[in-house]
Amino acid sequence: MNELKEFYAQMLLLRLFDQQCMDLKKKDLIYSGYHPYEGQEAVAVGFCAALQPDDVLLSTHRPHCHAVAKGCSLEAVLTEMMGRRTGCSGGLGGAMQFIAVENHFYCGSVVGSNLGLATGFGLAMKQRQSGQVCMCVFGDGASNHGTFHEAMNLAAIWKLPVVFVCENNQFAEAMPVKEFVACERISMRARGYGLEEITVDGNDVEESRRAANTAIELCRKGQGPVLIEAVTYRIRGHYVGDPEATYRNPAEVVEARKYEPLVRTKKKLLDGGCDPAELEAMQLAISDKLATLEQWAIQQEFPTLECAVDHVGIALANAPQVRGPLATSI
Amino acid sequence: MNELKEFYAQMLLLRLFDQQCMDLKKKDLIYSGYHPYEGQEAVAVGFCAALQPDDVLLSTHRPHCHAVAKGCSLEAVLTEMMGRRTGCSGGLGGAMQFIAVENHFYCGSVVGSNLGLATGFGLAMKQRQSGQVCMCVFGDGASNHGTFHEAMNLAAIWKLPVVFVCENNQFAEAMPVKEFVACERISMRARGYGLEEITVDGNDVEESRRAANTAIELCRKGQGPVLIEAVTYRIRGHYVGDPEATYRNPAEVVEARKYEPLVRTKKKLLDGGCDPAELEAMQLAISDKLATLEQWAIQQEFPTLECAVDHVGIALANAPQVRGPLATSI
Amino acid sequence: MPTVTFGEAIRQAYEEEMTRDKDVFLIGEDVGRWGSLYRSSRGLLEKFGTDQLKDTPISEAALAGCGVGAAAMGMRPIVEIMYIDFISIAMDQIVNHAAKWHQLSNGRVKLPIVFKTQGGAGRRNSSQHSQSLENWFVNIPGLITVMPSTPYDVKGLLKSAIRDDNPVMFIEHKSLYFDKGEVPAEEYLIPLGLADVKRSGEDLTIIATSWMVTFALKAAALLQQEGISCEVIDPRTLWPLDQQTLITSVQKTGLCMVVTEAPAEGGWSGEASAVVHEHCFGALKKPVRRHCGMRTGIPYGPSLEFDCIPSVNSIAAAARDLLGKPAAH
Amino acid sequence: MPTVTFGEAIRQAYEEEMTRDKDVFLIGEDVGRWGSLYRSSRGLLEKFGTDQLKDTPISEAALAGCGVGAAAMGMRPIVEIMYIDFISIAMDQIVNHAAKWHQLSNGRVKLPIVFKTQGGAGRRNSSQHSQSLENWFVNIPGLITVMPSTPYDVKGLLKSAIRDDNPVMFIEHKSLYFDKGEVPAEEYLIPLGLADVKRSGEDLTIIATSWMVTFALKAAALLQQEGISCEVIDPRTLWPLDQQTLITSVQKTGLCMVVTEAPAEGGWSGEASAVVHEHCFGALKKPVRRHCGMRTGIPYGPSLEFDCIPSVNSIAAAARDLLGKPAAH
Ligand SMILES: Cc1ncc(C[n+]2csc(CCOP(=O)(O)OP(=O)(O)O)c2C)c(N)n1
Ligand SMILES: Cc1ncc(C[n+]2csc(CCOP(=O)(O)OP(=O)(O)O)c2C)c(N)n1
Ligand SMILES: [Mg+2]
Ligand SMILES: [Mg+2]
Repeated sequence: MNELKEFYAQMLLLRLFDQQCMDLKKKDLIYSGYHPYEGQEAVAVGFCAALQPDDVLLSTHRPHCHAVAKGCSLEAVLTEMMGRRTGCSGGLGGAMQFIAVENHFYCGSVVGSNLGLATGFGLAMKQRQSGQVCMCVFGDGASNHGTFHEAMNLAAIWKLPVVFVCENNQFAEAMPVKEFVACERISMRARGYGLEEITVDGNDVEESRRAANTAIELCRKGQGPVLIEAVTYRIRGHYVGDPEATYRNPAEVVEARKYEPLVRTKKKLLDGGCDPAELEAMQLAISDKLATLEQWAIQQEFPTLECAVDHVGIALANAPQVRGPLATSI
Repeated sequence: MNELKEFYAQMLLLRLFDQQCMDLKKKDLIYSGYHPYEGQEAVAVGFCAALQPDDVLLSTHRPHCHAVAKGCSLEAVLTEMMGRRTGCSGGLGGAMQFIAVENHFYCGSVVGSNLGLATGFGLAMKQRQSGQVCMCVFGDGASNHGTFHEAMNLAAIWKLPVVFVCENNQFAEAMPVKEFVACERISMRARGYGLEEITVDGNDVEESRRAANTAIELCRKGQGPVLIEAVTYRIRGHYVGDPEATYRNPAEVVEARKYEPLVRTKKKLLDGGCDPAELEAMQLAISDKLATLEQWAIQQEFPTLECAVDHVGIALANAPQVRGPLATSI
Repeated sequence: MPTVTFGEAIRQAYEEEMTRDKDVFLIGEDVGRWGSLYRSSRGLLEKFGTDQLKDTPISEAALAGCGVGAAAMGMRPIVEIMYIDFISIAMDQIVNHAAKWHQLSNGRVKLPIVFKTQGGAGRRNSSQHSQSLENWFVNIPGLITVMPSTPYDVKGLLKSAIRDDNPVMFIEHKSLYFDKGEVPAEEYLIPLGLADVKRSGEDLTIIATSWMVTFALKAAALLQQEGISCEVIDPRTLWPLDQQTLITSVQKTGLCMVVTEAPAEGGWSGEASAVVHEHCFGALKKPVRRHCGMRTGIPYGPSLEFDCIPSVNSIAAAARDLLGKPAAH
Repeated sequence: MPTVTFGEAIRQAYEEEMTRDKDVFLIGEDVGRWGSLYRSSRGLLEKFGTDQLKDTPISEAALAGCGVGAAAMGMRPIVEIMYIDFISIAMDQIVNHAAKWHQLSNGRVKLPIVFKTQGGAGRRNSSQHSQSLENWFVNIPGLITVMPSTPYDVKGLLKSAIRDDNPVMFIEHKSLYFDKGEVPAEEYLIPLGLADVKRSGEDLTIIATSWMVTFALKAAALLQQEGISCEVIDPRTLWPLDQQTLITSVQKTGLCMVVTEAPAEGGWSGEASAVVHEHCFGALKKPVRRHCGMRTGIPYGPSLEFDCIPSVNSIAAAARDLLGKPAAH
């Protein structure tokens, strides 16, 4: 019950944070594509709860909640999305691609690429017997990408400590999983790599947490990799203002809202005797914190051109510099 | 029995043709990498027997026997491998990559690419309701390539008339399938695309033929695609003179020779009462034919530089020519 | 003449060509239901159905391969890769197959396929969604590479690309889709391989590509007020390159600047510079100047990316410098 | 000094670096058991085991991605792509990830990775196995591109590439593996980014890359007999380019020819030509000449491919022409 309340608090934070970001996007303070996470919070919280701080998480173009759940500070994530120097990537990456090295968090905006990258993290961990695991989260859409297949096979033949989590939110942009993934459940692909078929209710934070735990334990024992399909639902459009009417019926979303993780967890908490006032207070506290955060964030500086050019490459010994006149044609 | 004898004759032709090619390679009359087909003849013959002339076959870097089984003339295939103008591709392609348009035969030397290409052939057939099918043959090694996954999924969601044949000859160069493919049987990957798991004995020409027939019928009825794993064994090295000792025990090859398709089919024919003399005569006739072929082939001309440059592109209207001075920096 | 956006001009080209020829089809991620990312195929699914508008899974390699296979069968696919950055996933199909099969079949297989994508910066999409990779294709025998800069050009060139029997790389710019321009109501084609003199001038030839053409034209207008007359040339097709139009211009002006968004090193600007220099050696008063994007990943943020690529002001400044005129103040 | 083949020099570089640093590993198809296609890693599996010699499935995209991930963790992978033609399958990992992560992490992630492959013609491998695609990488900020031409260079440069903290594209030539040359017994490094004057001369500067260096040197020897003195420069690193060595030479000779196996259009020859022209405008007596591969897929056959790329004779002929000397007979 205490753990569930803790999960609820984290999911609520992600929900409110996500809504704040949507709002910032509308105000044009987030600049690139922004992909809302609403409804999928149990995946981020449940799966990340099972990770140690030095485990690696590779995320996607929809990364902000994964990042926070992995332990990146709200400050660093929010200001990265707002392009400020205090962001994880110094404001050079943005809302779809950033790296928080200290938190062992990486994400990127090319769908499917992170699966291949994950095998390298896993390989290094295995070879160094570091005891770490690498978790790689990707979408239902990414599961149709060639890298999914190559990475699963590579990780499997080498028994790498990688937990592949397919966050099936039912859509890849406007493409419903039912029409674009040829098998009934994405987890059915596991057998093609000699792995077990595992599907979890990705709206159930405790089930997600348990599955993640088991998977991570297997990986730490050298019995990885593991592929888990976490079934959830993307409540918002692919991005704020996408032409939703072209691909789904609004009634579907209304229905989905009944089963989304916050609604479900709250009910469970209340049924278990939790005081509604406590949950309301929790919400207020988070809202306050986020409001303060935004005030602070808005005052942070943007990176300069020097910041960008500084890190294109590392200067070579005895050679024309990578940085400097050669780096700048203008 | 008559059919089996016919199959035997065809497989024998492929066997002797392949040996002739190996010989030509040693004589440096085949110029690029040459990949022997010995031991896999039942796949080429069994699967191609089920195709109509206007069905399309997409093959690999080990294509010469597939090509002949698909109906390309021995003359065109052999002289292509020998780089002569009478070759399928006018001698511009060579032993690993050529196109015989009239025979609806295509092959190429990039492993795995043909799976993606196959979806396009299948799409055109389906959209035009032409009743054709596209057969795509690829290796066990290719089954680890991302294009395998993407193509299978695409073909499956669109129900394309494509028969994917995985010719599992146990090795990809020096990589044994057991170590590099993470699942027990490659056909187990079918479920990941909502397809049935089908494995056939690729050394059994009749079984191969039956499986192909069923698959093609399904495709013609709009119930494709189909994935079939045909299990066989690569008796020779990946190429003539590869360092075989680094990846397999010679005893394994000795054992495999007992189950190779010619040995098996011959036994079956003899057991069925076929006259050994008839089979010997068959062999002599083929040998004669091939000897004559070689005599002829050796006299054929090589393409000129013009032939190559002529077909880099098609001239544009009202514009600098694609062919001509611009095409030739030298 | 009606005024339409760049995106609408593309839509019109699709509509006309799909009506004319049922073998023409568009295949890519969300080209149907969504009508493409920048809506350049909106409404076409309703009109042409799923045979001609094919939404695909996120499988760039397979869908490029699918296009090549269909083209070999005589269809006329337009394969859309949503961002040029992702064409990195489909290079095998384009370079090893589409570009090779005509020759490999000894001239018997035609590959009437258009690979259509969009590149460049200006929409704050960060380094994995803003690259200028066009020169990769220019170096591949068997490929034609087109980069239009106006609504008029994109329509006429796209129609020609669809009708051409060669594989064509058709590279749009994400910052151009909402630009407006005149597009005739009557049908027209623009031949591939012809450059266009976007502005005539006497003092300096500016060769610019894609979005940079619009910057160069604004810079030219600015410079005109200072008495500097620039000729702005848009090659439109990077290969085959209409060398003659470039040469004629530089022979007149004696000065040349190449403006691209891609970094100079290894980019198409080197090609253009070399061509001009090879053919106008006597006429050139100074070396050809390359004024190009910085050698950096395009950074995120509200405006930083604009500091990494040529701007109207930087083009004007470079032009003044080339002409030995004092900087404006 | 011991004389060894190009392939053996590579093997020595591997051996020394793998001994020095256990984080160095080679990953690719048949790099272990077979010791690589051209045997440049033969015998190393026995010595270093599967931790440092990793045979992989045919999954170019994943193995390039695997290298990037491992490098981000501080390992020093050498990812071998068997033929440069197949690098078309791994471009996303190289261009969108390896080249971007240092910047994307605001300088905190280092990517000490070498992508090693081989390209070019000369071994009768036909159009899907013989391409020269090096210029793709030169245009990508964040990548270093190396193309060695001698056993000495390949060893010294490969060792530097392995030790460098940037992603390095290391492109060998399939026709060089059996070339022999002197390689010191003692350890040495050659810095990345330094050109080498392979032959000094007075009349003409020839800038040649990779296999073409050996052709240019032979042509220079031939021309010497006719009283023509050529300086032959091997840039070795295409980016960052050692401009100064090129400039110094052309300022002396006043004539320059760039020889590459890749077709001219869109290739690195345009970059070299532009750089020389930009910096030696006053010194150049004639335009920089590009003498490059034909714009064609490399055809099959015993010898046809040699007609499509520069040869010793064609280089000599182009040089005579540039110098206004009569053709040899
Ligand atoms: C290789 C690639 N292709 C296409 C895109 C464009 N794109 C961005 S997000 C997206 C949908 C991804 O769907 P999914 O993997 O299910 O993740 P979700 O968005 O649902 O989280 C697409 C197609 C991309 N970023 N990368
Ligand atoms: C994309 C790609 N990677 C690597 C190679 C080199 N190569 C040629 S054949 C081969 C093995 C292919 O194995 P498999 O698919 O099982 O076919 P088989 O050779 O057994 O017929 C490899 C790795 C290639 N041609 N293409
Ligand atoms: Mg999704
Ligand atoms: Mg095999």
